[in-house]
Amino acid sequence: MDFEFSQDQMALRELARELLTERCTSAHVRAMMEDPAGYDPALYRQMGDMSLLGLAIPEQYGGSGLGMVEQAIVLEEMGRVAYPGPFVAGVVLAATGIQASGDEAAMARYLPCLATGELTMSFALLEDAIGWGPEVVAMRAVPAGDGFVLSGTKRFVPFGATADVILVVASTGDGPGDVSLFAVPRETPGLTVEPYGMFDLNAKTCALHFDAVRLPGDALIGDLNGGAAALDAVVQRGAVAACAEMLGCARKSLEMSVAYAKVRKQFGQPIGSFQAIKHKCAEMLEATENAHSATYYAAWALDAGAPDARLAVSVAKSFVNEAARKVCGEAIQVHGGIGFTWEYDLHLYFKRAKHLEPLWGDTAWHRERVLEEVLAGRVAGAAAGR
Amino acid sequence: MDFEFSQDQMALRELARELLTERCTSAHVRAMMEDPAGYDPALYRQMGDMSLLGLAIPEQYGGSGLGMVEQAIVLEEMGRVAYPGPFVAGVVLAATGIQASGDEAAMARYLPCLATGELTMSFALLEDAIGWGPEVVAMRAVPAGDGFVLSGTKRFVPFGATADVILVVASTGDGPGDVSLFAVPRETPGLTVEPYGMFDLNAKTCALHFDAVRLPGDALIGDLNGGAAALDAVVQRGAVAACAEMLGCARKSLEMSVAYAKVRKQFGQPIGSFQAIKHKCAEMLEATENAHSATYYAAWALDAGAPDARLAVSVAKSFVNEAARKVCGEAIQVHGGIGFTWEYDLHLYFKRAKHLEPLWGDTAWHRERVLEEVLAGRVAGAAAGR
Amino acid sequence: MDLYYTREDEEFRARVRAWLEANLPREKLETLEQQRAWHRAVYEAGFIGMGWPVEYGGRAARPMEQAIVGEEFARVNAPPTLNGLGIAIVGPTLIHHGTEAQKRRFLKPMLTADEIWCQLYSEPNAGSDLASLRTRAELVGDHFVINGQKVWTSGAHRADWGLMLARTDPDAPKHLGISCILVDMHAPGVEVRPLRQLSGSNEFSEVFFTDVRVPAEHLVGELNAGWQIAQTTLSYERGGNTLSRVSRQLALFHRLLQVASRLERDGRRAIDDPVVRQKLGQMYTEIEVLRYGSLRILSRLEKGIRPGPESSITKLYYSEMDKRHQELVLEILGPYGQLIEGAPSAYALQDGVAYGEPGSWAYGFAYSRAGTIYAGSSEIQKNILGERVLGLPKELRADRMQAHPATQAQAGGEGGA
Amino acid sequence: MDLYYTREDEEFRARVRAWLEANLPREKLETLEQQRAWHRAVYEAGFIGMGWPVEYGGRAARPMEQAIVGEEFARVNAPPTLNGLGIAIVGPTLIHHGTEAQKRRFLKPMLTADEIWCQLYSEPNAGSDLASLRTRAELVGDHFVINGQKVWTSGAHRADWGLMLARTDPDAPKHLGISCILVDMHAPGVEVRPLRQLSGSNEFSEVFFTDVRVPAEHLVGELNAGWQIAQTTLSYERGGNTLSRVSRQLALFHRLLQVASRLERDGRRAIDDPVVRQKLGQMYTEIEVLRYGSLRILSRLEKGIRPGPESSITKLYYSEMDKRHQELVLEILGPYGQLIEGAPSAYALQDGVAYGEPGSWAYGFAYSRAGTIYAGSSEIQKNILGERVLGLPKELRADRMQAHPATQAQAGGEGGA
Repeated sequence: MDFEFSQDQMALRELARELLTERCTSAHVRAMMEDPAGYDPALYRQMGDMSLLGLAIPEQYGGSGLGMVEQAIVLEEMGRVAYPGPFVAGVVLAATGIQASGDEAAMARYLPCLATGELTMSFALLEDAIGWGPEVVAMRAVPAGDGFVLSGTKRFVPFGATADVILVVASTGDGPGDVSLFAVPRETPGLTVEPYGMFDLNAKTCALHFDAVRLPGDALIGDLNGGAAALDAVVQRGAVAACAEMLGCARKSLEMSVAYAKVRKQFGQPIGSFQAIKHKCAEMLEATENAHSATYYAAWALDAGAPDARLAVSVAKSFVNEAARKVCGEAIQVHGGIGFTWEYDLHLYFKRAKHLEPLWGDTAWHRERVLEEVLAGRVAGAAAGR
Repeated sequence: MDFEFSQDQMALRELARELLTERCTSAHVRAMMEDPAGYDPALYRQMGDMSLLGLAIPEQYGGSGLGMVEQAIVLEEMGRVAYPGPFVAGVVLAATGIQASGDEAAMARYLPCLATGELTMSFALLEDAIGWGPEVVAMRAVPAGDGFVLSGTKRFVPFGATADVILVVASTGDGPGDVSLFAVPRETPGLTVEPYGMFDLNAKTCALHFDAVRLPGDALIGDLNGGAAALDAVVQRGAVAACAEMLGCARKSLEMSVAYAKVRKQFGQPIGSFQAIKHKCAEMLEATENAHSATYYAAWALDAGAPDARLAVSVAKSFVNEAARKVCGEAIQVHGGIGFTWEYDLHLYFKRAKHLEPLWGDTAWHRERVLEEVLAGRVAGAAAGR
Repeated sequence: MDLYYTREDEEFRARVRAWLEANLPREKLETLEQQRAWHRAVYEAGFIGMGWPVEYGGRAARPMEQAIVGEEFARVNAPPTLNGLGIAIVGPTLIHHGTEAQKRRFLKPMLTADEIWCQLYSEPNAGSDLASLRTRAELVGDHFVINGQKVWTSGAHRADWGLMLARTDPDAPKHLGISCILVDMHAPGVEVRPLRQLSGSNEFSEVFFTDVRVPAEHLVGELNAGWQIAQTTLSYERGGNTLSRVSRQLALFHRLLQVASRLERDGRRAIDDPVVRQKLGQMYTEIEVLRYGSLRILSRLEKGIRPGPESSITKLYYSEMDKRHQELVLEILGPYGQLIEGAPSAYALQDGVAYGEPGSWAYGFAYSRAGTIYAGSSEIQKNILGERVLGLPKELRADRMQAHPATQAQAGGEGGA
Repeated sequence: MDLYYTREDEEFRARVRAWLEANLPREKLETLEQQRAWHRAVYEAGFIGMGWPVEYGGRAARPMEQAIVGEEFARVNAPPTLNGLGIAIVGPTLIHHGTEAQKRRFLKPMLTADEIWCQLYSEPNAGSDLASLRTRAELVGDHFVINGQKVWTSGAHRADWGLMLARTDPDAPKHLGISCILVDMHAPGVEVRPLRQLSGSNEFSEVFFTDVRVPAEHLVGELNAGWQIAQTTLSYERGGNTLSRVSRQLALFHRLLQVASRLERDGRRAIDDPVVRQKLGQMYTEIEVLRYGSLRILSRLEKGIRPGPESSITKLYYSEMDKRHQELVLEILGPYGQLIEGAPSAYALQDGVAYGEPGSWAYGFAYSRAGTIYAGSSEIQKNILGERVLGLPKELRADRMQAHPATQAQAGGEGGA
């Protein structure tokens, strides 16, 4: 039993923190809000050079063969600076989809370039309806010749306007779970991008309109009608990635609040000496530390294939959603007026955490799943063995 | 528009407070915990003599012809002292059932003695299932000769062990709403009482076991299969009565907390000077005042037959449930250890409020009804006229 | 108790509705001139400064009439009129504390919005602790010379005049030595810099004063007696008209209902999801309780009972409720609630009328975060309730220990962080 | 990171389970003699005082082994052993601060529960502010003479000995002048009066001391140095074994699931109601987070890192969670959750094993209200976290201002209300 990071993991955290502190300053983040692409490709490639992109990609495909814990460590650092970029879209969502599809040709084709950063990818699931299973997929991939034709609209595609290739979930059968994955180059004729403006201006998403988009046969990733399991894997890892980023947002917000409460004076004394502020900060600390435990337990459980991995993911997402909301929100309250200004960085973390809250399952969705896992007996071994 | 009590209403409050302060002391309340009947019949009769029992009973049946507002005023005072007795069971629940049944013979027979206090009554709805509509009624009243035969068990009958007559809801038809009311003297053969011990030891309830209990034809109150509307009226008034009593519990708990926080010293100063305590008390005040507005608006709306009366009742019950829980619970926290002792009176109010929380609709039940009323457009006239 | 509106009230409401139907602009008011025209029309209909005495251009209207106007204007999402702060706060301050000359000079153009006002109170180091403000106003001959900085000034960029609190005796203890002064925002040395909020918009400004000269007759009340005046104006700010808030929350709620009836979540319409229904039921419940509480305050106002510090309950409840509700909105709408550009119209916040400022769900969400901070943070409101309403002892505070004993009582509820 | 139990841990767990299967009493332990027999069996199996050094009768067991024992005993709702406070708190205190003679005299019978201990700390006017205690211990010749009153003493009615904090120098500032003394509870002048709680039961007592004579050699540590010792023992109390709490909460939760599968509400089984399911999902989530946090603490303990003030997070989280969960239990069970007599067995709290203390849902509910008060209230825990972990400045406090400067640092996190 060891809940602490290993030496390697701590070195990884240090590496990520140094890079992001230097390259992903508040000024950079703010500049990227206005940037249509929304991220710095050079920085992204540098992450590839530093092996940050390929952490969870198997060694035979050019990655480090590590896992979700390592990705979470880097993502927590990204949350701390509200990093804008297609990291999650590519090396968490798309890479997981490809790996989980079991399609070795696709792995060989996409994973190595994802690991270097030469290739950016995204993942397109949502349409009109909100949900995280195949039941939300209305878009049909109609067989046509050797290939398929896709029509319809995908929404909230992360960094979809710049991704080289988008992994699209489309319906290919009659059952509600009969979905398949397709790798669609963004430049494919018939595919148009409608950029969205999100509350978190650094969270670039878009709608992708498919107007009878023709795909070759090898666009299919994995088996026909076999996409549901891959989608499920994407949701699990997407949720934990969101937890890690929200955790970073929370930790940074807590640190800024404590620092401010020590120096800001009202009524002749530091505001941190008032119980109203002190106790708020204590609750923020409690929430943040518990969010840490939940996030890394879930990340470890996924990596270890633990029997309670799904449970742990739903525990983490529903818990961290609320913890990060509380911490990032209360940070504004602790700061008062200045916390509400554009110039101050707090809102970057507040908005990022809020952006991630509904994604890959909101609190209610995951609470329901927690209960389902418990009723199915898929819980941790020892403690609940009755 | 006048949200203040009238002179008469204030006099009524004064009257009730004086009586209860004198006769319903903490010692009395504690003595009644051990008492199998659980209340003082002499005090109850005195309420009859002072016209407190007949407040909402029409004048032609010996009452004052006032309404829910006046009953709420008295019940708030009862909540302040955790009054133990069959007031709600008789003059709110049973009396409402009889009046709402439209059965004039029954009114003439029961209401005058309810008003004087000569007669005590109760109301029996719940069986195994929890709920507040006719769908929870499994007990069938089987026609037999001129009368009926009842079998089964009613649960949580308030002061059912001592009530002279119990108004019982039983199924008499095939539809789920086909229920009827029956007036059953407690001494009827085949009816046995199993007393319950409740968390609030002053809230005497029991199970009533009906073993082929034979009732004469005139035990039927109102029309055959016409009981659903009367039941609904009982739930509405029962809910507001509970609000008023919970409000009294909250107000008393708040007052005791503020008084204690002014004198109790820790670290050389009154604990009320610490923000942790001061802000808690402020939130308790906020909750209590809002609970007051919600309770009396609902009481008025019922009396006035306002279009939003049902909405107002559900608003009040769901809101006051939470407000009273918060205030009575935080009062213990403000007091610390002493608030947790048996000798101190706080737990009387805490337990009474908790007892009332699930009755006549818990928070979730009434929130659902709030939405149903809104979707049906049964809202207050002016403000929502779009 | 009688919670029906009187017949008189109902007739008045009908008149307001009829007027709105006839006069509500059908287009968005883009320019200041259009806004002034709308303001003047509302004023001439008798719906602005209604509570002011007749001799100063008001209508001496009953509180209930004022509330009905607020409620009805919010109900149809009418464009805001101008000079809200001036008319709600500065005007009453002048009426109570101003000289006859000041009243004659300033009140009428304030009401007609020919002159627009702002309030120059907060400073970077004087937020909740307003009494620690540092902006100096030095009496030199027959002029004050003002130097300093104000912040969180609402509408400063278009204001003609400002009501300022400034330190006129730097040697007096903190709450003494402050005066209340009327400042020409066009005077040399006044510089307004817009302040951008986390929402991305800039409703507030910073204002810098460098050797700004203000004639001595623009002092309101006695020299160094500004703190008491400020307490009065703060209580105007905290009283106010809550029925219009109820209308605004209801408008948001009804739009949310519409969207929830269309939006599919987890295989069914959001409105059919019992968990979503609980949230909607809770929201409506809490809005109704705000409405009941507002009616209770109004009914006291109608009897001539002015709300005291207990009006902090309304501010505290409303602002915390709004924060909670905006969170619930975003929970129900998922990512659609966070779209500020590109939202499909079926799911966007639109108020059903073409002429308001539609904004986005996210904008309302962002703004709810300010509600528990400005005009006395929730912490300050709780101090007021704890100390002034419940009579709990004041906390030990550094500034109280060094201050002159006489100031202790005045520091009152402004405690806290 | 590696969150699997080691093979050694799993083997140890299997041994504990096997032992429990063979030895768990099948009947309720009614008498003290039966309880002593159970205690002795557990002790002899090596499951009591496991963390104590071997030379004092302990097993020098790893923290993980202790945690596993706690987890497994709670999992089967095993009857409590005796002398919990003595073994968890008094023993370690003596091991750290006691004389060799004290250790030889007291530790062994403590472990075997031949002598039962209580903790005499709180007083009517010294709860959160423990340092303001007034019980006097006056050194007269070779004896202390003790006068005063203690309160909230757990298990005092059956205790043979008590670990007391008493004032030995009334002239010293509040945190100084306190000593730690071992008191014979059978000595003349000791009177124990049971204190009834709002739950109706009486786990606690008041204890009165009138001219009680205690030999001077029963002083622990230096004279007037009791406060530091108390700080150590408080931190034993706050650290502690959270895995057994997890097991207890899980047992409650699983019984709730059973009842919710039978209980009908609003026309369906409670477990099929999406709103109830949300509550159940939330509860399990929060218990799991407690488990994760406990594993995190344990994994640090295994590395020899003793938890510092951050262990207040666990106390705060657990006690507030329990309060929340007990409310949720009562929400789900409606009136059935409030039955203390007459509950139909389908809906009652029964732990599925015959030998524990089943209690009622309502009893658990009542007790959850004490959890945020005793052993350092939630407010105190937040002060500790704010000041000692986050380093926020201390608040101004009356006792700090009058106190000797040297005591300031020691007052530490005990601030708050």
